[in-house]
Amino acid sequence: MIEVDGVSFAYRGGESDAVHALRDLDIQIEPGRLVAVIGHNGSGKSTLVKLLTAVLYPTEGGIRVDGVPVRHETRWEIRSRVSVVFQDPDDQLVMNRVADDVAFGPENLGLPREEIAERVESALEAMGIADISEKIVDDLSLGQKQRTAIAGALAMRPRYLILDEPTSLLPAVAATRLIEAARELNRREGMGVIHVTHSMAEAALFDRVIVLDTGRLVMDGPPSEVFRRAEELREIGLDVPLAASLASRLRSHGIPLEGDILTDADLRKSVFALPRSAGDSG
Amino acid sequence: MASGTGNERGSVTSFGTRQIVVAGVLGGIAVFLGATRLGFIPVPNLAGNATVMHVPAILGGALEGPIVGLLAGGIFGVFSFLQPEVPLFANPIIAIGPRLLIGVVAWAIFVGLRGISVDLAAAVSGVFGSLTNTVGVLGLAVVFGYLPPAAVVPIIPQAIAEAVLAAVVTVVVVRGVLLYRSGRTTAPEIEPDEEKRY
Amino acid sequence: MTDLPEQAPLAELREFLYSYLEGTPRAVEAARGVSFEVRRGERVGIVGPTQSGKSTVVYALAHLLRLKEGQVFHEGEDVAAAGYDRAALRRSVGVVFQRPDFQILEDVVGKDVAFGPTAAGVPAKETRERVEESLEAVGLSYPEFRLRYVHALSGGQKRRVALAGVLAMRAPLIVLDEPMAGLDPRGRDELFGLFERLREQRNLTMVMCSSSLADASLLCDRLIVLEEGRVAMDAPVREVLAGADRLDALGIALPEPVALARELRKILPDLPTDLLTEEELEEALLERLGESRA
Amino acid sequence: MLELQRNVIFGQFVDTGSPVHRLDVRIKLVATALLVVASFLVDGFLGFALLFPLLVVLQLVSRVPFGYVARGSSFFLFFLGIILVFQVFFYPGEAPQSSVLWQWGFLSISTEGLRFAAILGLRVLLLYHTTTMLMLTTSLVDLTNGLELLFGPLQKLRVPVNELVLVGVISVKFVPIFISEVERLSRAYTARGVPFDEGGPITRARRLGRLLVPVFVGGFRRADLLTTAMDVRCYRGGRGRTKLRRMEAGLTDWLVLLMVVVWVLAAWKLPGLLIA
Repeated sequence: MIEVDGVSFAYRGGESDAVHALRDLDIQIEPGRLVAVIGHNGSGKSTLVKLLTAVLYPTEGGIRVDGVPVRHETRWEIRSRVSVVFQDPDDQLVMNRVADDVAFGPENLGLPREEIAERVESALEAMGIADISEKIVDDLSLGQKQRTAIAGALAMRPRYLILDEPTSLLPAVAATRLIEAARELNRREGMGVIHVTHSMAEAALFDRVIVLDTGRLVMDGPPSEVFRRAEELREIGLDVPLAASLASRLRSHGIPLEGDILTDADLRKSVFALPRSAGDSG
Repeated sequence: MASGTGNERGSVTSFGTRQIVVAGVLGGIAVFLGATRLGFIPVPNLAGNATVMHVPAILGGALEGPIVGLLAGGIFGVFSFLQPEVPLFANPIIAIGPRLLIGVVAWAIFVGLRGISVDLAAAVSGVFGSLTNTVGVLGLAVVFGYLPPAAVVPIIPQAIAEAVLAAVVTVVVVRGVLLYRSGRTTAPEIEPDEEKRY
Repeated sequence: MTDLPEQAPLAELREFLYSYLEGTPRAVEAARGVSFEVRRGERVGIVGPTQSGKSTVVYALAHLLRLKEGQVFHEGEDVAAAGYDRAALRRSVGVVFQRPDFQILEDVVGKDVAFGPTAAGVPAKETRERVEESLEAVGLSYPEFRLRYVHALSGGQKRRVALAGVLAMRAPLIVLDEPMAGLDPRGRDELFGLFERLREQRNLTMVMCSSSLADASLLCDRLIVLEEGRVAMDAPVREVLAGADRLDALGIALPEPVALARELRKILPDLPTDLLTEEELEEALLERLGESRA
Repeated sequence: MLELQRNVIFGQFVDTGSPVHRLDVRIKLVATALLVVASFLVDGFLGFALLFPLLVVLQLVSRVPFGYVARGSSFFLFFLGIILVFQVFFYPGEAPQSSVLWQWGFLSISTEGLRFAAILGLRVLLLYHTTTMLMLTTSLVDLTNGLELLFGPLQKLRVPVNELVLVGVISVKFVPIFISEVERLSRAYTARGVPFDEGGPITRARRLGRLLVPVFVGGFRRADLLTTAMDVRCYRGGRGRTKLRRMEAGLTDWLVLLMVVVWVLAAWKLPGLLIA
């Protein structure tokens, strides 16, 4: 359980030119959940990530991870529970061969060799990059590098995996594959995934969506609920998945679509369930 | 030893993750300049080229302390031993020894003069960091018998060129890095009206 | 723009070949015979999966590669031929790179926009006028932004500064490498509006490469689809979108309306896929579902 | 246009899977060190004539294309040539008047000077080829693991071997990143009307200065990011770290080492014995 309790954070806090990145934030995240955090640039997403990994500490309020308060003295304990993958793999890969980079974290934990090997293998397997484990990082595509970075985080066997905009530099196809892999991990290993993004289509695939705007929590709930508030989302510079917005347009024209519609497949099922069209097109 | 993490800048002499990374990055720039030959600028003299490969060590010393300067200089030294652009660097003592001192000298001067003016401190540490390199290498070359003392004379223009280059680049980079760290958003008006282009 | 119907195309590639790291064990063939023309006033999008050679083609049009003779033409002239004035040519082609951080060369906004004109020897007074005009054209207020430090700008603002720097060169052809990559939805919307305005006001010829078919189809009139360094499709936007299945087979992510239409075709087989916007899809659906109205 | 990467061979790893690549890295390091020492000990044409076939064998067995090595070394060789000419003119030793072939002021050409320059050139070539081949045939990870293992005992003397090696790892990791950054920057400069590969030395120096500033400033920014990334991956210094890779030198490895030792000894001692 991650408990963010009344947290505020300001860069250069206390000075006249302090920048308030987060204001009075309350969030509880249960273990094993798929949570998307959305917000446009400058909404405080990245600051939240740094607070959850004990890179920064709150100016006000407190954070606990599985009951352990996030403080300077507990940072190693926190980081063994929470792993994070950043936007640009070039700035986080340390070693220059895939398997060795994935092993970097477990090596830091001082684990026995056999366990490191086993963790590396299963992390590579989970990200679908076992076949390139002996490749040199320079020779990889950006998508492969990002998978390597995620495998490196997985090898830490965290309770919570934070993905800090890992898809924003990737082409859409590679981004989709990455999200699929993250969902699969959650399903199979029960690991909590917190995905920071500004892609609404990606957020729609998660259990819960948290929306931040200028450092405040503005929405928090299942995607079906959050995306129903399309107008408010547009106001703060975010949009909604096309299927959701189209469904509400069609409904307003009197088409009786049933159920929560977030993805393309949802819309197809609802359209299929319509009395007449089903008969028309077989 | 393992003190200082991410966002704490430990004392100048600590040797933590940040020092390792910054020294590695600066060493990487030195290697990059050497391996791509970008760091060699043709100077009209017999030896042919002035180099800016020692500038990362100067910057490491000035901005991050003697340990980082020493390590960045060490990487430069090891590179020039492995890829000796001049035969005398095939001797590891000549290739590595003086380079270890570049950043330390730059640090001492930068810290000493910073109170007067950051630009001045950067320029002087650039010049003396550069001279540490030249004097150290040539001195050892004469001691080891690679060069007769007379051969030092034609290298003087190159040494001056290197010192000037190092001073200029150090001033500009120190300004850039300090500016980036300061978080300021707007520049002061600098140019007189008639020359203003923006 | 076409008062002379027989006028040579503004830019043209003929059987263009290019390899990176030629002569090393890591050589990569990026373009394997690409041919197409760009006419004045056109907006051409180059799309394709990663490693299909998009950026290479864009760099070739901007004369940023070591070119071989007989492959790249500007106004009908071979730009690799001996004696061709490439420096002058580069001034007539503006390039907006993928990451503004690598394009913005100065630390202060105004100074950076003035960089190109200054390098081209434009007098100070005219440069200043151009800086003001270009910053305003990209929606950045001149008095507010001219002295701003570049490092303190947002990603979207940096991109505008990069674009202003190119506009200040007054080049008739502008080449863009992934103009939308990495922007948040707000930044994208702003940039779309900006390109639309520039198109109306200046009749610029634009060539852009994009890994997002969605962006390219909204910004361009014509699309060239590359596959492994060759042209797979070259047609007006709607014609390309109509071939949604083929695009999907090439591994190109479809624009949201096209992808949704393709999904719905499983139950509505006559639904078209050459759709640009949500409104068009809505209309097409209403036409077919109208009778189900409650 | 700047195509930097084409001409860089330093730090490149060309994986041909040859027997040289498969050798235990510690053996490779020791063998390289032996050859480096040999380049100082051997002091005659005969000695070098004995050593150079070893380099030919190394080149052939490694299956790294010779043309690639030669092209990547062309700048180095050109420069070496110039320096050797310089060495001839400024021969530091005492040349007897009889051997002077040409003289003008303090510049002179003597047979001693020529011999000195030639030996120096051979020495540098030997050193350059061995260390270049070591890097071309060994991945960085193996290289660093090997160095850590070889120097591991020093850790007992409180020498931070692991940390020092990591500094080297990070340096080499960033070289290709800086190369692609500078290629992009130079494309931007070219596109904006300031091409790099044109103009005289002063113009080029000024442009280099402009180019370096963003590289350094960007480097400091990247260092901040990587420090954070290493922190969250629990890097707490070298102590207490364990290793994924294990190394075991086999019989072949020891035989190769023995061969190199014998070869170097022969090149060092045989010429003297032959003359005696």
